[in-house]
Amino acid sequence: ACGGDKEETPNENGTDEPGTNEENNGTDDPEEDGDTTGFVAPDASELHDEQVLNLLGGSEIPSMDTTQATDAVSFTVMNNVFEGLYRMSWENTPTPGVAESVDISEDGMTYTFNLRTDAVWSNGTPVTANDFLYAWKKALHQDTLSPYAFIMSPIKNVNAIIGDSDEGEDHELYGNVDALGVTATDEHTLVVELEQPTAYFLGLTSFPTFHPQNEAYVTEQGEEYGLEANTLIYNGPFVLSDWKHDEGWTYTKNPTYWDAETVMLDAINVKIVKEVATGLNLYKTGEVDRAGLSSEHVDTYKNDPEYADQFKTSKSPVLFYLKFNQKNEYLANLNIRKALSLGWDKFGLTNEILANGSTPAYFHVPTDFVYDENGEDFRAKYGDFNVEDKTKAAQYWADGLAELGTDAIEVELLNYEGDSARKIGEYLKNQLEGTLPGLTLTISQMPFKQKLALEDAGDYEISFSGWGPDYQDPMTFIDMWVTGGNYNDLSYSNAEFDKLVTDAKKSSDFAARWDMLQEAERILLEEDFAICPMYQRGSSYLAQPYVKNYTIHPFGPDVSYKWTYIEKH
Amino acid sequence: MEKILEVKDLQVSFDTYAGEVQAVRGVSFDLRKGETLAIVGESGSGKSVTSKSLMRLIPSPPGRIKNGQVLFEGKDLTKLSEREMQDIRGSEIAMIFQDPMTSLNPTMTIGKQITEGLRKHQGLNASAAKVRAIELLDIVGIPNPEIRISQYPHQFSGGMRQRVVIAIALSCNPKILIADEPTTALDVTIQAQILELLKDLQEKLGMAVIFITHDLGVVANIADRVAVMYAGKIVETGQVEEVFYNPQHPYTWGLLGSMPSVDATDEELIAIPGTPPDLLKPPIGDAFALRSDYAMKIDFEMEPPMFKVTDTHSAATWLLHEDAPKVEPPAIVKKRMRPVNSQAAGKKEGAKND
Amino acid sequence: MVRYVLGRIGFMVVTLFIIATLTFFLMQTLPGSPFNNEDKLTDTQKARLYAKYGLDDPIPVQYVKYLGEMLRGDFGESYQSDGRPVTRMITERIGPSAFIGGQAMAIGTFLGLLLGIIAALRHNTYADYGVMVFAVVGTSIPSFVFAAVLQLYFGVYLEILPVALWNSEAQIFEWAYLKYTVLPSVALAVGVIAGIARFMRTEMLEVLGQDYIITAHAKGLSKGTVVIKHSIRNALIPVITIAGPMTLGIMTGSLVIEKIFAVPGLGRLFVDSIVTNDYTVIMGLTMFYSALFVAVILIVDLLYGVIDPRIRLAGGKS
Amino acid sequence: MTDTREKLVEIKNLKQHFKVGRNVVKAVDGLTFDIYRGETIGLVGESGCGKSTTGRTVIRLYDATDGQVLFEGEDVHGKKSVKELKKFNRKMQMIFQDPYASLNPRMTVADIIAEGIDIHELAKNDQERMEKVYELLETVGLNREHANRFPHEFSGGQRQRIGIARALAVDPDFIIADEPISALDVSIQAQVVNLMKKLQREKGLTYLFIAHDLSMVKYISDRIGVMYAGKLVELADSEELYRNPMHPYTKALLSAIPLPDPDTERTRKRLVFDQSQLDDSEEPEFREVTPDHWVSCTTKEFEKLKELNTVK
Amino acid sequence: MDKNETKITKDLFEPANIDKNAGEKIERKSLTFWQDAWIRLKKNRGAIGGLFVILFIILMSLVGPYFNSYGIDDQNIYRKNLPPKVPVLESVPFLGFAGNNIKGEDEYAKKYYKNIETAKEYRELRRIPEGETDQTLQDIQEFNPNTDYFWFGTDDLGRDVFTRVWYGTRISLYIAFLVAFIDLIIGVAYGGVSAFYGGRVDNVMQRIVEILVGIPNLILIIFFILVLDPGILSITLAMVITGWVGMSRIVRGQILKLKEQEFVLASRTLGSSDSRLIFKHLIPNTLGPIIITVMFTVPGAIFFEAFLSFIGLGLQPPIASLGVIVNDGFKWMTTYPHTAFVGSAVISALMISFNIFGDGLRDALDPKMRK
Ligand SMILES: Nc1ncnc2c1ncn2[C@@H]1O[C@H](COP(=O)(O)OP(=O)(O)OP(=O)(O)O)[C@@H](O)[C@H]1O
Ligand SMILES: Nc1ncnc2c1ncn2[C@@H]1O[C@H](COP(=O)(O)OP(=O)(O)OP(=O)(O)O)[C@@H](O)[C@H]1O
Ligand SMILES: [Mg+2]
Ligand SMILES: [Mg+2]
Repeated sequence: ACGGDKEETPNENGTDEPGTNEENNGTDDPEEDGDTTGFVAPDASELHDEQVLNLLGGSEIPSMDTTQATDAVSFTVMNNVFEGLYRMSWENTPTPGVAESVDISEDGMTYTFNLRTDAVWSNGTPVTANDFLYAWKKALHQDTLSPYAFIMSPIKNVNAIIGDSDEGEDHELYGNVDALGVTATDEHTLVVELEQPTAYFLGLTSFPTFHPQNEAYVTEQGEEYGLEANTLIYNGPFVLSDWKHDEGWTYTKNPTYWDAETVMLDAINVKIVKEVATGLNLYKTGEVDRAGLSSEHVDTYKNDPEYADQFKTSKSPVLFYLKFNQKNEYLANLNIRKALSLGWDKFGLTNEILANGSTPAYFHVPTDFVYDENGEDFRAKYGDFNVEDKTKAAQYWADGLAELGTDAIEVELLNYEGDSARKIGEYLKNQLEGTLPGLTLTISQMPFKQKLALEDAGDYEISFSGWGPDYQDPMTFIDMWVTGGNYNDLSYSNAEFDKLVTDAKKSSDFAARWDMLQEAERILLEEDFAICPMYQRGSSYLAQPYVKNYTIHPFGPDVSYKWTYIEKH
Repeated sequence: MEKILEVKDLQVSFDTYAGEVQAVRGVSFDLRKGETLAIVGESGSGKSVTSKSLMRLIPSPPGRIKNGQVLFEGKDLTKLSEREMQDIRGSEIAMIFQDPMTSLNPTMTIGKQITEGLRKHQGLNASAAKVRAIELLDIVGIPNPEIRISQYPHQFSGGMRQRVVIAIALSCNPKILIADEPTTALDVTIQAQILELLKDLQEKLGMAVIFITHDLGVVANIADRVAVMYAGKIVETGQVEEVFYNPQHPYTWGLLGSMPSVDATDEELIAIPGTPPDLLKPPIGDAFALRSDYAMKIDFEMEPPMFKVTDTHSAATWLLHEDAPKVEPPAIVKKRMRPVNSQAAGKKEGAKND
Repeated sequence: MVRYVLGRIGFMVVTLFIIATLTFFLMQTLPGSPFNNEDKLTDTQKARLYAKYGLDDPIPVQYVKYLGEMLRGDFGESYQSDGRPVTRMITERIGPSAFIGGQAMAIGTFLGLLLGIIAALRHNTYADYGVMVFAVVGTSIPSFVFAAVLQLYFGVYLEILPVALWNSEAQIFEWAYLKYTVLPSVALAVGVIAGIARFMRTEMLEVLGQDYIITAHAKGLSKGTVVIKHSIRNALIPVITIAGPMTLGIMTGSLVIEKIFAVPGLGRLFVDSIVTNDYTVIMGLTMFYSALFVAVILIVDLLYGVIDPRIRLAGGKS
Repeated sequence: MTDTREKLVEIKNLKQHFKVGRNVVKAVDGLTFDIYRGETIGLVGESGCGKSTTGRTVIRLYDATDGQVLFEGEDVHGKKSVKELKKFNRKMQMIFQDPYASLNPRMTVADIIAEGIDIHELAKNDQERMEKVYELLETVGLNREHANRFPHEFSGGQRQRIGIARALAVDPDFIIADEPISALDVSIQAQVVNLMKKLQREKGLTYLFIAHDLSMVKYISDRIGVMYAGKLVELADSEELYRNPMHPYTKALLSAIPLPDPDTERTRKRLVFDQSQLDDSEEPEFREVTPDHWVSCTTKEFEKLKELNTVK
Repeated sequence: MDKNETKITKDLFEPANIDKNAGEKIERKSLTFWQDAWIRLKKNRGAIGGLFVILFIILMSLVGPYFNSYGIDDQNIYRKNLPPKVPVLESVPFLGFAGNNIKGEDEYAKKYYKNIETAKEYRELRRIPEGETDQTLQDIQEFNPNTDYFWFGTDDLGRDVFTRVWYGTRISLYIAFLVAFIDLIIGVAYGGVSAFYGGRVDNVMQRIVEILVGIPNLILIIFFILVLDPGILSITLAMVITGWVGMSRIVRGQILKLKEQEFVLASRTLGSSDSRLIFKHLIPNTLGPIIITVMFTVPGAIFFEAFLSFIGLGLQPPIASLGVIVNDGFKWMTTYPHTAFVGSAVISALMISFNIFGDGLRDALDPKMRK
């Protein structure tokens, strides 16, 4: 599954770091505490009488139409009230959802899903293969094109239909959703043909864009569909029983869910609170069971015995880094980039400034994100790149200046808006200017949208950016930087790197592909210093210990409540 | 004659940033039933402060009555409680102010403003008070009182407003009416009407009036007796004829001489030179001495006492001291002087009291 | 009178039209697109989304369309909450904002007037100084500081009032509903109390020095009567001038309070829409606020007439 | 007699209408009279009858709605260059009513008085300018120490004299005095009136003296005009006007002036003016009933007045 | 009567020779309007206190940042969030200058021991043997709890709050005065022109103002900051965009009133030009209300800038205003209250002083208060 806009949304409420929409209050923070792995249904005696979970939400649900949603809040809600063919388990592996099983062809190009017959919508109608076909085509149709349509691109003809093929809109299949490589052979069988073998496809089907929609119901509701709790029907573990805009929403257990007996929570109340301090105060007064912390609070709670069993930190596969735009004559110089990469204290940044479980990043593909067949982390091979070293940095700097024939350089750092981004910017400026004589780093803080617009236009020098995975594969990080790539606004180009990426995309040999991607990452960082990884995001929060099995996913929709329960307390 | 009000050595001061302003510095006079006493004097001489003090309406702070008694039918008003004073105001003693434009509440119908006092002092109910208010408006000569009563002050002209103010003052049949320059802001023709009205009403209702003005013409018109104030003191007092036809104080001379008489055009008017003294530091001796052509050395050393000219007429000037040289008043004043038959004045008063 | 009101309404419409135009073109200058995951979209996809929302029309065309729809009370649909009509989003959130704002205004005006009157009547005494100190401090300390302190003290420390949140489930004047409104209203009201108290004091002092007050005293009315019947009403007239803008300040300024107390109101929607470039919502809210603004100004003017008969009959000439 | 007098100012059918909202206030509505060199002409009338407006329109503080003001035969109104206007400004000056409002509180007395000198560049240097100021101060009975003080330090009478000094600074021929003494205390009024008389004697000034205090007007004026509702109702030699008022309004006005004489006051009869006393059969016109005695009247009234006065 | 009762003798009745002109003499010392106002102001103890505080703060904003060796951006994150500690005063327990945190622990010592741990951790992570060192280790070890004194403590990047607060004050004052100044220029010009020319000009100009006032100003300001980048200038301009209206109204009201005053008419009869009328007569007499308005604009702008910081539209680093500092400190308030406290104290002191001083000034300049 592939996370939404895990990266850089502005952080309007002062959480610790430039975060994402869903990250605001730690409602949806990934956690590492052992209680999510190895799910064993609890004994009834362990259950608290009232199976109600109280949570904070960072924002209003922007959309409840799976084909239109783009944000983590929506995805999370959808993940709990709808269900796709597969669902991400508490162990972050794909488990059967509406599909009871799947047959994968030898060549890995055709998936035949067998839908379970007891899956029904909350209005009683069965969930059928057509519901999927309808929703998917809707997502790809020009009139209702999903901003997330690209996530379907592993499926045959998707790129052509949405105009993302080499021929673009000239492709003969452009706009023709009927050419989609998916067929509903009967009510309960869905055959999906892929463009090329895609290892992570099964997981991908849990992503909300792949969720089904009931055509009859949607048509009946028309414009109103998805706007209110009662203009929706559900097929997931919960239904949205109440949705008060900007105030909060309530899930209640869905009695018609095929796996209802697994679901233990009766209700989940989510209240929208944007101010971290307010959320914390609500937590302290027992109004909510979880609350995110920003770094200023970490010191207070980390070592406070009263909160010893409630303070938690976690790490997610979201990476923050500096982009060096090589259109800039100084940044085109390798030595300058090296100096800027090595000349500041990453340890200090994560240890002192963020202090929330974030770790210094000496890599592009995050740790604890992807593993090879033997379960070995992608990182294991090369370990750390670009470890800071101010002495060396100063040397590179001097060399770079000599090459450029100047003794002073002024560059601008494009930064996120928000307090913690501001702090990071100030820190970088101070660190780099201290290490690299002659450097003037100016900082320009921009609202998120404007920052994106500038980046998109390549109109920046250095930019503090972040990226979260769309799917569980190193490629989601690596292929950003191919020459002319959609997200490569660095003007970075390395033929060798490009070749490795292209080859890896075509390769069906897992090990070889792995090597190629690792090599590409090495080139990107160690040779070209194209970007400067800063840190892998962590977060800290307070959570009541009696909340068990609060399942957090590193990508895709953030949380599943399907297995969560309240322990006796 | 029965004294209805007796003021004894009234002293009023204001505590200001700059220091103590001694606005009234020992004023004594009395008022008899049914008569009209006019107080004249230069601007700032303490006329208004005196009159407000009688009603205990001096804003305090900064003002305070330092000394003196105000005996109204034997009661010393300066000693009464605020509550008791409220019962006197409006019902026993009423007051009219100079500016009809500002002395009515702009956001209240004039009917309400008239009936307020009636309801408080005479315990009338709303409808009875209204009937009486209409009657009062009629008395002061406002046409269509039934309609006018529910209008607001801004719908009235200046003269009409002053009539309304008079109606308010008269509403409870007060024994004393204090009118502080009630016509200064009005046109002469309207002034004349208001004066007629006041005289008329006084005759009908038999109240005593203290009339404050600096227009000697008005004094001549309305007063039975006159008190001339200068720098917080009364410097001359007497029957109106006595003061106009036989003035004794140089300041009174100055006042009279500064007005052209009807028939004379060529003679120079008397211009009193200089400016009135600063009451922050009142001069020692005769406060007028500095501006007087007749100043003597003693004027700068000692304050003149009130010298009696006749039983009813006295003036505070050393010129009346036996040792003082005889001086001639200025020509323009002298021309007016003539022997006064104080008998005549008394007679007129007697006639009024019938 | 009717003619006057009609004239004013006409002018209101013109004002709103100009504001609409102004905001529309200002909006065009905002960088960035309204689409959420813009960075993940290819250029063609973006182009398609633009086409879908009509954003690729020439600006004059968009403008005319916008005006046309606005006249029908339609402010379009939110980009962020896909397809949700802006008008509906606004109406959903008016309640809490209006309740808190109204309550704050009510508390603020009442206490402000009371304090102002007391200060004026006790001019140059400790009561007066006390009110003045409160007024200066009240206008000097930002409302968010008050809000945070109130939340910590009454919510976390004393636990007698909810820390934050809202209960739209409850009946509007039940305690279950009201208790959530207390702290935000009080936090908002502090500034109002201070501002009005200060102004009222000045006006009362002014009025108390007027001739008609002396006249009223000369009638023998008691102090209380003079204050209540003669002074307050006259002192109120100028106070109304600031009460109008203050109401609006509260309506627009409540965004900080709404954020701190997690109130599902308009202020929060406004901040969100700005952060996410949700054009239609920004425009809708701006027009809504502007209309409110202009309406309040009109109401204040009409209120003048009620309180001040001079204006009522002069036909509202100011 | 008429022949020897030189007309300094001729006012012809002067009108000044103000727009107030939708209404038009006819503040001055067709005035015609002449002012002769060296005389003082008084203008009286009730408040709001247009006296000040007349004065201000004559000196072109307001642009006339209609009519002409000829000064030494030249029209003051109508298109004028800055230079031409300045010429009038030197010859015509004004003294104002309110001694508190008529002096700029932020300027020293010297600067106030010298303003005309500065504008018309009448002094070659600073020293000459100050000399002139001192001279003017002495002329109005103040002394040179006063030059550097500010208006608020002076009493009303002193301020009024400063105002006069300011007007005199440009050596005018004609001075419009708009109620110069109304705001002053009785005892102080004489200061100003005496001064004005003295100046007229010494400098041959011509005055338009506006007031509502008839006794003072009579004292100072050679001729008096009585205004009512924007129109002149009577104009005559002052003695003549007093002795023989013809218009009912003038009669009422005269009867209303309080005189500082208790005996006369007690016996006087007040007349009340009532619009209905007038003949409204036709528009009244301004006619000369006896030589130099003008009254606004209808033909009928005119005949009657003529008769009455010739019989006498 | 007089204390020393003089004997009445005949010679006392001789005419006194008094100077006829003495009556015209003015006894009191000559005072200009401003001197007079100053005397009045001086008597108002509150206002003088306010003025004193304002001047003190202005002075500190100019020299405060140079009082110690720390620069405004001398970061060392390994000494962050230290509470205030002042030599000498540290030994007076209740003053709160002993470097103790809100729990009363010696934060300086705590930080020292924590840094020893951090250094160890870092050595392990980087595999730096004991005895060797690098820049980061030096940074960690730089802080010395015995010799380092931070008078107002340090902030979250280990910068000296004393230095920063005064620097922030300087920026805030700068913005505020700039706003006041631009408001003044536009407001006076607009209000002046509108009132002076009156009639149709006034009508049109006032309609424009009405429209401007019809737009909720917060919205306008936010717009403006979004369109421009949030810097000193754009924040200033944003505040000015509707801010001048207040000034223009005051000026217009005053000039409309003054225009009809007789001294202005007098000047016109003397033939003065428009510019003379404006600069000699109208403006000087409007100065009082103008100054008072400025006095209230300044704290308003400081306040508003702080508000903008709070909603995230504040200044960009490295520029820090008081608003930015307080807003930053505000987040730490429950743990490290010192930054928020010091910053708020300065803002509040400024606001209160300006308000009190403004009130005093109004009393001193308001002609109604003059006799
Ligand atoms: N509230 C006050 N504070 C300070 N001084 C005052 C106050 N009221 C009056 N005075 C002073 O008292 C003195 C007398 O004033 P008062 O009003 O009685 O004069 P007046 O004779 O009525 O003058 P006018 O003819 O102008 O009405 C003046 O010097 C005045 O300045
Ligand atoms: N600038 C103006 N705009 C509108 N109306 C005016 C203006 N100036 C004067 N008026 C009106 O014109 C009429 C005549 O006013 P004017 O001031 O000339 O009277 P006045 O005889 O001088 O009265 P007063 O004795 O009170 O000074 C009044 O009704 C007044 O309201
Ligand atoms: Mg008085
Ligand atoms: Mg006039």
